[in-house]
Amino acid sequence: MVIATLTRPNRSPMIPNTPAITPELVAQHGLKPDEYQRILDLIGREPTLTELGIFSAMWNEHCSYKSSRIHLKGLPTKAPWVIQGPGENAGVIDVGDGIAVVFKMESHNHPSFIEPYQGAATGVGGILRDVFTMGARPIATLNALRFGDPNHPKTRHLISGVVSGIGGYGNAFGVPTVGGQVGFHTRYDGNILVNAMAVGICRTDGIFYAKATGVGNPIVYLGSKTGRDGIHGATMASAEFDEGSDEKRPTVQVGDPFAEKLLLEATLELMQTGSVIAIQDMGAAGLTSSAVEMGAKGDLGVRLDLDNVPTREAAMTAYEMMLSESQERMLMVLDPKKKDIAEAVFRKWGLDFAVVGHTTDDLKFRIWHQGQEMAVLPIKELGDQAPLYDRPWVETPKRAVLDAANVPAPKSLTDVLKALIGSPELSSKRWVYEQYDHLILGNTVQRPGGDAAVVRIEDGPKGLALTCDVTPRYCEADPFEGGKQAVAEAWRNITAVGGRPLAITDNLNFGNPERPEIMGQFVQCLKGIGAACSALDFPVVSGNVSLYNETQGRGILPTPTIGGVGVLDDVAKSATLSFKAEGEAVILLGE
Amino acid sequence: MKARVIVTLKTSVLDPQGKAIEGSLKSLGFGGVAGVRQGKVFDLELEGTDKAKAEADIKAMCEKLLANTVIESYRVEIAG
Amino acid sequence: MKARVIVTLKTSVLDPQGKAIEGSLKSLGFGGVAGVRQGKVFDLELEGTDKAKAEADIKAMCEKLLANTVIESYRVEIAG
Amino acid sequence: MKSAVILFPGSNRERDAARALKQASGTDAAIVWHGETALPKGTDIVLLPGGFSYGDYLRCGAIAARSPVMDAVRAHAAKGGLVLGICNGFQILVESGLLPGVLLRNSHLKFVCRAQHLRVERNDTVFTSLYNKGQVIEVAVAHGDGNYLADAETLKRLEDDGRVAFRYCDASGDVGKAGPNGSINAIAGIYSEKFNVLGMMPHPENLIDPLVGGTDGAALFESLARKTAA
Ligand SMILES: Nc1ncnc2c1ncn2[C@@H]1O[C@H](COP(=O)(O)OP(=O)(O)O)[C@@H](O)[C@H]1O
Repeated sequence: MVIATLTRPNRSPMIPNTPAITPELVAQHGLKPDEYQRILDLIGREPTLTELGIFSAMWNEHCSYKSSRIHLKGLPTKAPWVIQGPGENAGVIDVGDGIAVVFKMESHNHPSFIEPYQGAATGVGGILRDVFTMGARPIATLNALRFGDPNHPKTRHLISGVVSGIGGYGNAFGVPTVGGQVGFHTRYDGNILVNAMAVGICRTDGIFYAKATGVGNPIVYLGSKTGRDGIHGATMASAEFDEGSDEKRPTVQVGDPFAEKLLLEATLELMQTGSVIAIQDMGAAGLTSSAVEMGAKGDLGVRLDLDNVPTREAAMTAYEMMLSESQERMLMVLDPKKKDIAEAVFRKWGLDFAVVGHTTDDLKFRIWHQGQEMAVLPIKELGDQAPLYDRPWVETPKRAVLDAANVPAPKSLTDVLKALIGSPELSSKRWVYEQYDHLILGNTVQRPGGDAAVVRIEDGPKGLALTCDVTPRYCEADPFEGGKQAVAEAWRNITAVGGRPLAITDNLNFGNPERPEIMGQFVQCLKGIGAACSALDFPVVSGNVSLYNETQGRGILPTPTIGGVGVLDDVAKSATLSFKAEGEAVILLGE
Repeated sequence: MKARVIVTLKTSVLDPQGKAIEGSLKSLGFGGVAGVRQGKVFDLELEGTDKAKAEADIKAMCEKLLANTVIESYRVEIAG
Repeated sequence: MKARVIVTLKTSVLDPQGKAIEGSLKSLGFGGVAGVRQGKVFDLELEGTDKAKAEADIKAMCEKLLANTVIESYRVEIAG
Repeated sequence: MKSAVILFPGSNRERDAARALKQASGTDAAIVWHGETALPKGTDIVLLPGGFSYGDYLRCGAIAARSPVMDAVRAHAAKGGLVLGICNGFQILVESGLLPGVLLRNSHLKFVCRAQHLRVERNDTVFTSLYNKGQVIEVAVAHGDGNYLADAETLKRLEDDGRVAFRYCDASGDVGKAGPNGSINAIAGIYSEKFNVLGMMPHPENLIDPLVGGTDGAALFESLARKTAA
């Protein structure tokens, strides 16, 4: 029997930091030969193992958006009410009266397929952190889920694990899960989609950003300890599954909503003390991307001393610490004069607090461990010089328009109706949303089951209308029109409850971008989304891209999930979909 | 036949429950506790008397349902 | 010192989780399962080497926290 | 009315509870940290809020029940002080021995959040004086472990002494139908022997506002406010 020893010195055996960097090692890090050449050109020497790990984390699809970046640039992201567009932990809009709404959607597709409960749970945890790192208290979450054929042997297990994982995390954290989508199609048999969206509110003058300022300021680690969780998880999320992946499954993280709830309260309390200069959530590629981002955004260097990183396991190497994806952690740059106040807040909440480095003026990312410099890299280039691909793409061939005359009329309309309302796609989703606490915080004006959820802001009268939409089969048939339609549906769902649509977040789930047909779907969907957003003055303020959702060469249906946010000036005036009385007129609007 | 399956989290996996219990034991005055990990136990009642078959069956049950081997390990004990 | 505590529901208490697992095992084709009961296991790491003291301590931990003796029984195993 | 809402690490309906108390009484509840050893002077009512104290790890409410502040809560209850435990608060009350029985995992094994009817079993207590006896109210449930169970003897005592506060029922007050969690005798809440401690799984604090689902929960807090008005 093996039992973990929990108190142990953090001394690592010196695993060599400078092994020969073989092509195999490069490939294992998900880097292509030309990408490795780029590294050599950039630093003018062979990287150390830790450095190779850092590059693999920063330059994978997940972090660098290397296949999608140039296309994302085409999206409209501005409007007078947009405070922060894409590029921060989450997008921010102004809804008046000094109130800002912070929101984002993110996928946790691959981990949820491997370990549905924990994969989905940590997905919710990650997106909540994105929102409260910006200073906002989360007031609602939504989720868009896609599963395979209901009769596929794995589907039942996956849906039950994912739904209880989402509930398990959100319910314990204490945020209402007010809406979402559940869909089924055989093309998701081997690649389910778990997209989670979180929405928070704060004062417009109380928003926190990732940009570090000031030289010599302490960099502080907060939250749970670092373990060997998901080392290379970020790389995994960008690698297509193959048949053997059931066997060589990497570790997934276990979520701790309890720790996250403490982290929320401690972080918001800390922000009140005026000691936070910059803050960044440690998501995928944890310590690496959070530290690099804070430094690069502020035109500063960063030095980390890994001996001070709180660890859960013995003998963790620099490489492992830099790549760990342990959950419920954050990195902050603090005002040195207020460090003690900050530390007291964290101790009160029983969380780890450690100064793990400081900002410098040399624009280098330096990693020290046990008296050795394990990595020294140019900090801005780590992000700016990431590979950027304009991948070849082909347009999805237009399908012939079906002639209604050639479609046989159904014998019984009643049977058609029954088949429709009985289909998994359209049937009631009560089984799902009853497992989510959608009433906590006492502001849920419209519960799940309607067009969009309506959540009151504090004591009102203002409220938010929230929805998640996309119809993947439209996107498959005509990516441009499908992308447009998803945005339009979100818009309609918000207006249907009486909301004024303001902005969206998106979660673009596609197959392997190295295949021109898939890249074509991506490009065209994005154009459709952009066209609809421009036409409706409904900008994109945050989002996430999940590519390589493909098993054995078969991709998912193109699924650009749209999360829409609108405002209601008076929630008492929101409209619901039920008929209110007998004898009322029914009016059909539109064509 | 009776059998017991013990499923525990792999050592490298975070065990939030164990951590919370450890903290609580300490604050209840049990100072000498250096670590707690929580796991699950399944007590199975099986038909038949073929021990070897039972063992193979239980292993299959663990792989398919009782444990998620991504994060958990399991051990099977068959009674007498 | 290492110790293991096994907490199980008293036989008189219904165990819906065990029942659900039994059902799933059956639907996975494991026909010979006549019953499943689920319990918890705690693996403790203790300072010190006095086995008798450890045993007494762990008993106290069970009574005070680890088991709810209204519905659960516990068993302590000390390694080595 | 002086009320204290206890904040355990992992509590998450403390704001909802404080809002309901404030709406009913006009005064702000004191938020009391779990590490405190005394309640604010003159506390009339202690409220243990819903949530997942300590992550609900081990057993729901088990770790919170053993935190320092609970000794003060026990002393308060022993002197006849009022204690209301909602959801996780109810679980903490049974784990701390202030109420009998246990709350097991819901019989269908899933967390359940929905609107739920309750029958108010009696209206001669401080908690329910503004309801009618037998009144059917609609509140919310949101829990994974609300399946109340007690041994036969305890159960008989609870029933004989009229200590069942609320039962799950349908809109017509019929308790025959299965409740949301498999509780024995459809029990949704129980009183202590002296009727000064009430534990309940449903959330009256989330139903105090016509805009957010209804106001059937408000009378509970108003009953308390009326009784403890200075
Ligand atoms: N995963 C989910 N989580 C929470 N609520 C959901 C989820 N899936 C569906 N719902 C809710 O169920 C209702 C019906 O969903 P859906 O069939 O997608 O509606 P529509 O097509 O009208 O958007 C909506 O109110 C939606 O928010």
